[in-house]
Amino acid sequence: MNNYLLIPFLPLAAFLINILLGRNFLKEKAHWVSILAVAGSWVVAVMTLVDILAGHKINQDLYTWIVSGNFKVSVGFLIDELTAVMLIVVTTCSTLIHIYSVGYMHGDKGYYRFFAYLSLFTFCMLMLVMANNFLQLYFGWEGVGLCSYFLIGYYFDKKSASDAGKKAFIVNRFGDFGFGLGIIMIFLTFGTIYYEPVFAQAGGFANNTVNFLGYDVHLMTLIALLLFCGSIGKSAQMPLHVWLPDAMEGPTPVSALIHAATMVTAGVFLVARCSPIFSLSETALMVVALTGAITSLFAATIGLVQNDIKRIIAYSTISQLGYMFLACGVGAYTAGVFHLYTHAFFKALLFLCAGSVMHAMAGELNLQKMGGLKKYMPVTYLTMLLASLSIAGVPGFAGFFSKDEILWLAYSGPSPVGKFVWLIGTIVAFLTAFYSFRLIFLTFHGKFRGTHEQEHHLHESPKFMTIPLMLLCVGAIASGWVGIPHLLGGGAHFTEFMKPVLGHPEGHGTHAEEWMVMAISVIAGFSGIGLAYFMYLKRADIPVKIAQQFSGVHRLLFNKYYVDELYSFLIVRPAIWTAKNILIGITDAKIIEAIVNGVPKAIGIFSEQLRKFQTGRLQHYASIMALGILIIIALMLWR
Amino acid sequence: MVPLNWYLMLSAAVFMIGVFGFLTRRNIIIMFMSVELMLNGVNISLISFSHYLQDLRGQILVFFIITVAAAEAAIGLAIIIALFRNKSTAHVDEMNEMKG
Amino acid sequence: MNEIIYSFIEYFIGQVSNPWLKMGIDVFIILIQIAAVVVVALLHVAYATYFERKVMARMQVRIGPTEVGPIGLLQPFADGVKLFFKEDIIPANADKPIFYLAPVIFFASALTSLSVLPFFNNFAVANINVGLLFIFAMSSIGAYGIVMSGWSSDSKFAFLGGLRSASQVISYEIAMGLSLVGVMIMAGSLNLSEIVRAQHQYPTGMFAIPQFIGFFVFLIAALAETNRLPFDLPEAESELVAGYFTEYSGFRFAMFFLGEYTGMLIMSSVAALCFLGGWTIPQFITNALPFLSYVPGIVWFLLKVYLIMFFYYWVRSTFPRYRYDQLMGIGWKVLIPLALANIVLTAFVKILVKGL
Amino acid sequence: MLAKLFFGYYAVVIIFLSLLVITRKNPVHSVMWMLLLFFHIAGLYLFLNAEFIAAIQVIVYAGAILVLFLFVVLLLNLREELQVERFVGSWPAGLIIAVAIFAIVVNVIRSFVLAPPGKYSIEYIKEATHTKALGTILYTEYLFPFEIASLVLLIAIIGAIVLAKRKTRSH
Repeated sequence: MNNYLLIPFLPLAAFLINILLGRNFLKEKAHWVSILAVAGSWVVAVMTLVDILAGHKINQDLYTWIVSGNFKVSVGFLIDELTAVMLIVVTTCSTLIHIYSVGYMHGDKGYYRFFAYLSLFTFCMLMLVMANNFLQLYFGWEGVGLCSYFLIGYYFDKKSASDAGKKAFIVNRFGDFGFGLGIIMIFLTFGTIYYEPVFAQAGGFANNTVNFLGYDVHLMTLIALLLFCGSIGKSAQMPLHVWLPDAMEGPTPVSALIHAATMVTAGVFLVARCSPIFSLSETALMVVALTGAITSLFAATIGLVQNDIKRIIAYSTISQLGYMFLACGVGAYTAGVFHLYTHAFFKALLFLCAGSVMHAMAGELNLQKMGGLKKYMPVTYLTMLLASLSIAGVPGFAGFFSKDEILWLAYSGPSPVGKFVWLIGTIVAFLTAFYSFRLIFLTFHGKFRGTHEQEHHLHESPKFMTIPLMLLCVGAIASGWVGIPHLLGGGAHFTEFMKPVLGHPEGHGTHAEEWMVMAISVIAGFSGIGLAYFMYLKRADIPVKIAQQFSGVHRLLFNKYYVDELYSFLIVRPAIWTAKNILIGITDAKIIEAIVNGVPKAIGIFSEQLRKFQTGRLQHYASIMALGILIIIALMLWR
Repeated sequence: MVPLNWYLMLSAAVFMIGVFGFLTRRNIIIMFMSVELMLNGVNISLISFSHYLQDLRGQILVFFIITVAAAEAAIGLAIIIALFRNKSTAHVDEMNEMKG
Repeated sequence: MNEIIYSFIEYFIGQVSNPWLKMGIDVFIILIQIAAVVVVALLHVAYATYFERKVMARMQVRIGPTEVGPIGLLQPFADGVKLFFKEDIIPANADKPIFYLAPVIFFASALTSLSVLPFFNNFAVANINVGLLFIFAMSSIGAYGIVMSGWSSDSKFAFLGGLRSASQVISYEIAMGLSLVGVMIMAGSLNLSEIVRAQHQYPTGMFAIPQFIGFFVFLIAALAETNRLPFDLPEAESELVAGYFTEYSGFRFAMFFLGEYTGMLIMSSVAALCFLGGWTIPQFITNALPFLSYVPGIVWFLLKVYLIMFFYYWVRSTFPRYRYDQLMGIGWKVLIPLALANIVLTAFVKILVKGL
Repeated sequence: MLAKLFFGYYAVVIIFLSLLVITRKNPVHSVMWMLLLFFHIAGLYLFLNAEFIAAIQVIVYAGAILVLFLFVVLLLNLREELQVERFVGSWPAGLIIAVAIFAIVVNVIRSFVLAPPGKYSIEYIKEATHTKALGTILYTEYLFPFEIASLVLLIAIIGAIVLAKRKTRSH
């Protein structure tokens, strides 16, 4: 049962092979290495899942990484139910998106590089989820961040792309700073950073406080919130969400894999992984729930009015991630992970479909210039429609089950903010359905609004792209069937499966209430779809009118609540001003340069005198050496 | 029984003469020979220590010193030959190009 | 030997108790031994020249010296007398102290080596534990005599001869030393008497058979070490007149001459001691022919020494002279690797086969 | 008494020869005095029961290293050497430094205490023979330094050849 090691190291091998040999030897065949490696990982991951289902659990140290005093970290792997699910999500999405990329990236000049990075990303992500200690988790965490940076800035000759990469990187630093502090706090508190002892001992520290700047802070709350900082950054929650929409500058497979299905969900994974810590702090859970709820509402409202097809999906991702945090925040970690799992499929599918549309539109992203693509690209249309139905929570689709479970647990759970977040969740469900179908209707229905040239160019994507679409579509529909709730006659297998790791909140609602919650969310979904149908297919003039009527609100939403501008005003510009006027103007010019120029000048003057000692005569040097020995011996004698 | 001090004095004297020769002679070969003198001075003290402390490690050290002296002589004399070929002199005070 | 002399002295002057007197007697005994060895060895050297002339003559279908004494037996003495009375010429620009010293160094180093050779059982002037090394040391000192004579004569021929000789001696000394390491490993000692005894215990009775590579290398290196043909480049008549002793005449020349033949004698003795069993004969021979064990050891020793001397003459009269680069090539590229291989082989066999 | 006499002889001769070595005008004479000096040092080693080292001293130092010196001396121009000043101008400084080092070392020597003797007693060495005793330590305890010494020699050979090789005119 050691072959689980293949899971992370196959992609690593693929990365090494591609990066070393890709440019000169593999060239157009670079994808084979990566695809085979990742597919191999997938096979092993499935085998591992079977093993986990059989009740095994792996926790093994592989190699001692750092030993410093009592700080000891090794490269080790912990595979339990949560990890197994994440492995399936990561390897499945990764494999399909690798295959999709063959078609999408065809003919690109950095072909081998793209696949190398994708494989490296897969490796890092797998290291992240398979870690058995926080430092290795952090390694994977930063590794995926690095790959994300590489891949957002993949078209590095494009300024907006490289800027977006830097933005993602820098914004993530804010979150990771907190995360790092959190790990340090964990080490200080528990004396170890291995999951098992930490979680086992966490209960013993439930009521401890720590003095911070004169305030007594609840220890577990502090740790949980610091860890949550990392989650906020990585999972693009308020207020660090700004990088994710910009990250859409990367190639679409990257958006699908990294910025929808896997990396951004690492934050949720972290919260779920640390559920024993989070559960000890009501405050932290509340913060998580409210952050998730507000982010999901906030992002959903922005998504209503955007015109960039990928950005809409990006905001949708932020919103859905908010959903997952909402679930975690009310203690329903299983529901959050369940949503993570279903979301990975339909959101990856949405992105890939958007990529397919872009492929057909020759890179055009604006919704207003599309329309009527249905007849040109039926496969893309159908799969995207199914994915949208799933995200809108139409009964029977994957999204329905996970979303319903979240809402029900929020409603019935013990959390003090449960009812409030349930309300927001239901509103978001409505908004989600609305903007998703706005996207569908504007893109695929009606008349084509682009140029004649573009219309001529329209075509269905190649097989390499459509087959992954269809496969993901199966996931988008069926992946939820493992978690059909008892109410609908299912077994809630997913919840049962995850219970040993994540626990399950004690709901206290009746069946009637449960039916009601489900009905409300379904109604919200259907009314969103219906409204979109009415506004964008039946009466296409209404949106314009509304936009004019509420021009202030529309402008606010269209400009994403001016968050970027706010940050620019509050952080970026003061920082630049300080750098320019104080650091460059005073520190650099007046102080550092004076030192830098003064030192060599002084050395010059000094050495002008000193060089006279360099007579070039061997014996003079030897004499001075002998004199030195003499002095040393004399000093040792008569100290 | 000769006191160990005497040997050490002798060793120091030979070493000192070597130092003196190295610091004062102009001929580079004599300087080199002075270095050998110094090594021999040290060897004397090591051997006598070895004898008086009844510990063979001193002699091992001498063995290595002789080995290294052989290597050093080979390299050093090769350098001298190369120098002489370029400068046509064996006097160190005439080789002072490396001055500041 | 020493005991006999002691008993003689005690017979004449009674028990010796004064330590100073005892030391004086010891010194006296040593001096007698030295004198005996030097006189006998020089006599052998003298007759080695005669032997050489006879052997060479026979090989060249001549008869050699016959005039002085019966079948020319007094010829060496006639030569000695002639050289002794020749005029001693010193070149004008010679470095005189060194010119005087060079033949002395050469001759003395050769004679000193005699002191550690065990000629027969329990007889050596100095039975020291590092006897073999001592012989190496002395033979390397001999190089000084050659170089100094060549340099101090202030003559091109002598100088070239001296340089050639020095590099030749240094180079071949390595091969010679390495060729004897095999013997040292097998005997487990550097003491020549011990080496002979070890050979006597050994089944084959002499190390020449298991150490045939070493023996071969040693014989060739010995030729070069003593500047004999075909490696006599330092004194190649057709190139350098007479090499390093071109400018010497009279008695100083005689010292070089004697030194060279003494060196030959020593090399032959070392070969006899280290490879041919010295004063012993193999045990299987004495088992088969027991009467041979009554023959004194010195006889066997001299037989072996003269056998090797004969080999020297034989080589001299049959081989042409090598070119200088060929000489160096043989030394560094053939003999030293061979000797090293021999060491490795011997060491392996010694480790793998216990009790060898 | 006899031992002290012997030592006195050796000490006086060694110091005297050392002085001769560094003061001779003619390097060839220096080499000859050095040869004699090495013999005396070897004698001193014999006196200290280090017969193997004494033999090595003669074979390696006198027989190899010094011959190399002699070689190089002979290759250089000696006629000019005999005409010029033998010491550098600042020789009194060298003298002072050397004497000061000597004085300070003597000062150190005066106050030292002998450590307890080790396990290689004179009887043991006589029993096992000096060479064997030395070889046993050299090939067990000091095997690694010994191997390194062989490497040093190899490098020295190569280095000497490279350095002293005449540059060919072809390029």
